[in-house]
Amino acid sequence: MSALRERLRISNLPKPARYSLGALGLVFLFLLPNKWFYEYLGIPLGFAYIPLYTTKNDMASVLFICTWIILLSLGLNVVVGYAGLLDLGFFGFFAVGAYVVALLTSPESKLLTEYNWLESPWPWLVAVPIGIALSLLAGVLLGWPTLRLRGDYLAIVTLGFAEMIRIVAKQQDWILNGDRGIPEVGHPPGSVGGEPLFSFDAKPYYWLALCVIILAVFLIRNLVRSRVGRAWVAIREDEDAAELMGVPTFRFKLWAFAIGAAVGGLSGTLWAGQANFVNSTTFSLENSILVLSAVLLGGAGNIAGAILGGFLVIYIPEWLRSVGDVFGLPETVTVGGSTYDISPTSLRFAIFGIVLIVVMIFRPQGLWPNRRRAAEIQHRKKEVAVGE
Amino acid sequence: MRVFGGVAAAVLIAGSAAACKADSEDGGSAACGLKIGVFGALSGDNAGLFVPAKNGVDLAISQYNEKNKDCTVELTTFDSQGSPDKAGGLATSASQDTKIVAMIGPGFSGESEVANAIFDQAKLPAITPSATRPSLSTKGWKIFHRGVGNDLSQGPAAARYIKNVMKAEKVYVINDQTAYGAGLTDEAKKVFGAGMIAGEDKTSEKQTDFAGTVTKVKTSGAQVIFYGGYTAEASLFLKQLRAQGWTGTLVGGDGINDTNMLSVTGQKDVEGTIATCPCAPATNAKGTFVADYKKKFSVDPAVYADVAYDLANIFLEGIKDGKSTREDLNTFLGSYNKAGSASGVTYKWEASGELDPAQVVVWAYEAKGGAWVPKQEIPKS
Amino acid sequence: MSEQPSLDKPSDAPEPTPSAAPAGDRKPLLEVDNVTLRFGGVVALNQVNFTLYEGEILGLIGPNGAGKTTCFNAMTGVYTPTEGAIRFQGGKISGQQRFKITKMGIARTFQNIRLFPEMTALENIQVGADAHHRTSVPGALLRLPRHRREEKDGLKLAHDLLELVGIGGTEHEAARNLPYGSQRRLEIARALATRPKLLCLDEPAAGFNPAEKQDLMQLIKKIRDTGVTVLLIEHDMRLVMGVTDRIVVLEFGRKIAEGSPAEVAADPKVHAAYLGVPADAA
Amino acid sequence: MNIGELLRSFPELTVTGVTQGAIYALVALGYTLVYGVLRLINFAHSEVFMVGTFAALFTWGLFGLDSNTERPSIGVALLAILAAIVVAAVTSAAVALLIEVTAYRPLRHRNAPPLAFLITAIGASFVLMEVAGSLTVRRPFGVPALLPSKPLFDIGGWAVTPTQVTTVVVAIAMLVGLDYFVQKTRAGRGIRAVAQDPNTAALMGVNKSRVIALVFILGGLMAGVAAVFNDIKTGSTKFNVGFLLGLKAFSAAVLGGIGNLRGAALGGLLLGLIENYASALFGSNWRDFVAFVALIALLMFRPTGLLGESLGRARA
Repeated sequence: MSALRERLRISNLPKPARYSLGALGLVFLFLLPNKWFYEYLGIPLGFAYIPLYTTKNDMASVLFICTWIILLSLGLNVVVGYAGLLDLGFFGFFAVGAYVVALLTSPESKLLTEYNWLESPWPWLVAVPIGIALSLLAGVLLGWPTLRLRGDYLAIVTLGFAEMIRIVAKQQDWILNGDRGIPEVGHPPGSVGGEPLFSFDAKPYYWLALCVIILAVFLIRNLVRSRVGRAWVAIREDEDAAELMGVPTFRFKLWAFAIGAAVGGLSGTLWAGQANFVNSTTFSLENSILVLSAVLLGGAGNIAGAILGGFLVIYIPEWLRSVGDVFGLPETVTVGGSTYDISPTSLRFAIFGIVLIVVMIFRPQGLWPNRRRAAEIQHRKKEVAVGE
Repeated sequence: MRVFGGVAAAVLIAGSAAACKADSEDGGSAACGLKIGVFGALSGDNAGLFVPAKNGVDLAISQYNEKNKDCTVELTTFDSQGSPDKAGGLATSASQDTKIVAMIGPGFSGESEVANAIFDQAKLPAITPSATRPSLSTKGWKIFHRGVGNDLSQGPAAARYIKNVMKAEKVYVINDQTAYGAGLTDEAKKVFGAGMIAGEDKTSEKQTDFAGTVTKVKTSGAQVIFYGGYTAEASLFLKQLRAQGWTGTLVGGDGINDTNMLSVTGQKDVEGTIATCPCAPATNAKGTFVADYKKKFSVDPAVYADVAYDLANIFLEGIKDGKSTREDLNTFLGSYNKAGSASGVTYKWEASGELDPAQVVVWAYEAKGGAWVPKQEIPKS
Repeated sequence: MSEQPSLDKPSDAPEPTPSAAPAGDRKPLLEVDNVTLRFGGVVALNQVNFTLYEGEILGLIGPNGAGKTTCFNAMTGVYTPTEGAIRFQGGKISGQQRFKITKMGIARTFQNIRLFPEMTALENIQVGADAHHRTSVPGALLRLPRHRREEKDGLKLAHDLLELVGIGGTEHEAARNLPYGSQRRLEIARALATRPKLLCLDEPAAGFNPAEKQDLMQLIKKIRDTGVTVLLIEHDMRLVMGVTDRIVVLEFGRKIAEGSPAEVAADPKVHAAYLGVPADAA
Repeated sequence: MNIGELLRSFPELTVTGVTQGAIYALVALGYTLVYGVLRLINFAHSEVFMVGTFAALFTWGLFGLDSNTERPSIGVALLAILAAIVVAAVTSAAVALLIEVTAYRPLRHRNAPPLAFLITAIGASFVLMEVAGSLTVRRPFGVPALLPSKPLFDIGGWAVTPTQVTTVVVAIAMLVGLDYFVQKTRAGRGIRAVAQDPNTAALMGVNKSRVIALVFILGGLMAGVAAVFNDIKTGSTKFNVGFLLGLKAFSAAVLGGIGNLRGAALGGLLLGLIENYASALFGSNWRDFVAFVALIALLMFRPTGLLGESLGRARA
């Protein structure tokens, strides 16, 4: 793919050029949610339409969703992509992070109103580390007994774990308040000219999340390029051989789980800060599956791939909402007296499903795979061996 | 990728030139080309509960446009899939489109928590046809209106019906763990008192197998079930109860007061089932609504379609009256007082956005011969 | 020290072969003590006894299914003996976690190559080198000094080992894409990176041509000369005879002979069991 | 905990549990067959099942039966059920085969990594579910009442309705038939051979593609039959009916030991019972929770499920 080649070429550039290119890229990312930016670029403005700008949904909100999904896929990429542990219930950790923040920062949390554990809501910033820590703990607690299980069994156990969290969250009379949820969740601090910086507008949250992603990428890269990352890949490649080469496999698998969980929890805390309201409907299994598709669509075992995948799984369906506007597609069709809704809005998940299949058929290693992994698959193609 | 570089370069120069703000959002011809938004689950699992409402609005607007060909109103949909985490962005997007002057929705209570806060900032008047969580009217939102009675009116009324009219001795209470279902049963339980409740259980959305609950109901000996929840589950549940030979009566709220309940459960099994509704029985006008709806969408109107139709017509009436801004329409709602043609409810709002309690009449409907037949108004005490 | 088993030497070995170190100053490195291993009803190893001394090259031979690889697996912790014990430098191995056994100083290669196929040659060796590194997640996350030092050391070791096994220049090739022979060598390098006291090679010459075998013999000797004890499972008699100091012969899970290559070659029991098999005859 | 509730309704919970378990088992077989041969979790199997429920509904429509019609005579009812079984089984099998040919086969030809299969499975599942959702306007559809609701017999509280009997009997027949097919026939031997060692099987002249297609068809057939009885049992169907049931059936397959046919049957049965007992003990809202706890606890002690893996060694 040309993007890959381009990347390679960029990495060949001298340092100053690379840094300024990186800086330019960052500025671009920070400008993305602004409508005027697209207009300025002169991208054709049709009937209040800009091709990249999502017309049916607030661009900043879409981008914010992208960012927290990207964080999730970064976390899951550690677990699935690097350590090779199939986790189907990753959204559970997101739920832990989100609920911790909601419980601690909302004045309507049952911790205040019913149990009187807290005197007053805590600030968001204090709740975030607690949320991350508890997600990490949840990862360890889940991993400790289950990481001895082999691949697909691990998958169903993690899936069960996420469902269990959802079922607990669903109980109306329990602390998480079920479907009624917890409103008035705290926001990040900071104000501009007396107005709180973080309120309903998604833009500041997007910028904040962008910074968090940059930090997360930096830290995960440190890990991946160290003994830890090598241990993970070794475990993924051949767990027994890794153990015989002196890799404490269980410990590193647990670490992968814990780190993935912590990043997932972090994503949850950010989201809760913006969402203002947390209830049990968000934590359905579909979301875990969506994040997994993000990782594999982008390219497992590659940070850039996880980011690309996380962006696309949100952006494609959201963008498809706007497509109907652009091309003036019919919304409904009548066949034999019955009317069917064929608007891209309602079919967008079907379209997304087709995209998943097509991408996997033509790029089984994902859109932006790890170079080595891609090479390996090319290699496998040549072999006569029968697929597993 | 080359584009990427170009874009990045352009950004640098862009810095100062942020001035080209959004193009002509002309305020000229006021009441034409305005938009009414519909906000709720249009895809995803809960779409069945809100698509009828969207259709109701769609019908109202197309009828309006038919009569006012020179100055039409446009329908804009916001598909939140019913989930609060998607609601924020869509609400922001709706707020930013200044042509949208009115909103029907959000459909569910959860997303309402998120979206209404944003609408309130944007002063965008919203009437929900279906979110019945009582606390929504206590948040201080000026734009919030509820087109139906909340859980506090319907739950106790249903309970009074079971207790005083049906004179049941034992009732089995079930809710589906949604905000709506749980709210309804919580309020109803207060009326029943502990002695009357033969047992309690909870179902979940998307559940299709109710064997465990059916068994519990049967062994409890209760002849009346109060079900707080929606048709999707209630119809299956009732059907499975009947298949296991249960002969009692199921009582539910407006969540089951739709034709799917009749058709999915089947005439024989559903016969005698009671659904309460904070709406008066059909007027003659309701007849044309059902026929029009069926003509346009090839299906029978389902839950909240009539309410949404009426609510959309209220906004359209305001627009016809020359109320072309959000503020004007919100004021218009404040003083509105008329009966809706499809639902028969008189729409008159309190300052909090709740329907005037005097207008909230709760009626009991009985499933009889393949239709919901009005039985009686439930006494207020 | 004179506590080495008395049964071992005197009766069977009239005079030590020149290449074997004299009995007196040899320290036992690994003792296989009456090890029996059963899988269900099958007895894979039956009361096997032998000792490995520091600095020697011991060949473990026997016909197919004699229990060589099983013995290997017991030594590296893959299996736990049903009876008996395996001691390494006096400490018991059986029941230890496998990565700890590696850390104690036993490294191995595999009969069917088991490299990490998607990792580069360099990274494969680095994984081995990591066995003695102490950096964990916090250190790597924050790039603490110890982490940087260990990375540097590991990288240097990896480069050196690639040179040692003779496949320098393949650093950034994915292991999967290396030619077969290089993969075998890479496996040895990876094992050596764990800084073993004992290196167990499981049929390292399988699929090699005579010239490659010759190179391998040189390599094994070179490794021994760096102070690493070598245990070698091999089918190729010429190679075994040429490189080992002593040989242990297994048949049907029992030890049937032990001694210098010459003694073993002369042993009628070995002839009957093993050399009688025409294909492998020396 | 409500032990009184459990004891009071124990017979009925058991009977309904077994019935539910029979349906789980049939669907679980689809997961287990495909897993046994391809080591692939066929996520789209739930939608194969969903299509079956609509095929059955359609068949009954041809009989002039809908949810409002009176219960037909026993003869007509049995005929309608039989017809629905045939139509649904064939439809489901066709959809399963379609998924295999369009989504999985191209990947196999390219030797894609296992996780790529998982994603196409998810994609196929999205497509089927969303298309069905659009076609049915996401509306539930009632199923005609076919068999009488009066229990066939009632001995000391152990009452069994005709629906339950039919479900269990047909399920057992399908299970036995499948077991026989896999154990005794030539095609079945092919399946076992590929499951055990694909390369050797290929060398021995087993046509792998054909075996894989066969496995998808068999799984589809089972899912189609399960769909008919799920229709009858729950009284309705909807575009997302497969999602939850698929999840449960997959759990059942894992519970029994994925890849193991008898394990799938046992796992389905157990899961059905656990669920029913759990809803009596803790309330229906904890039903799935208990089911997952039981699953996880079991895997702790038997990491490869109750009967262990392997389609090839199905006798184990």
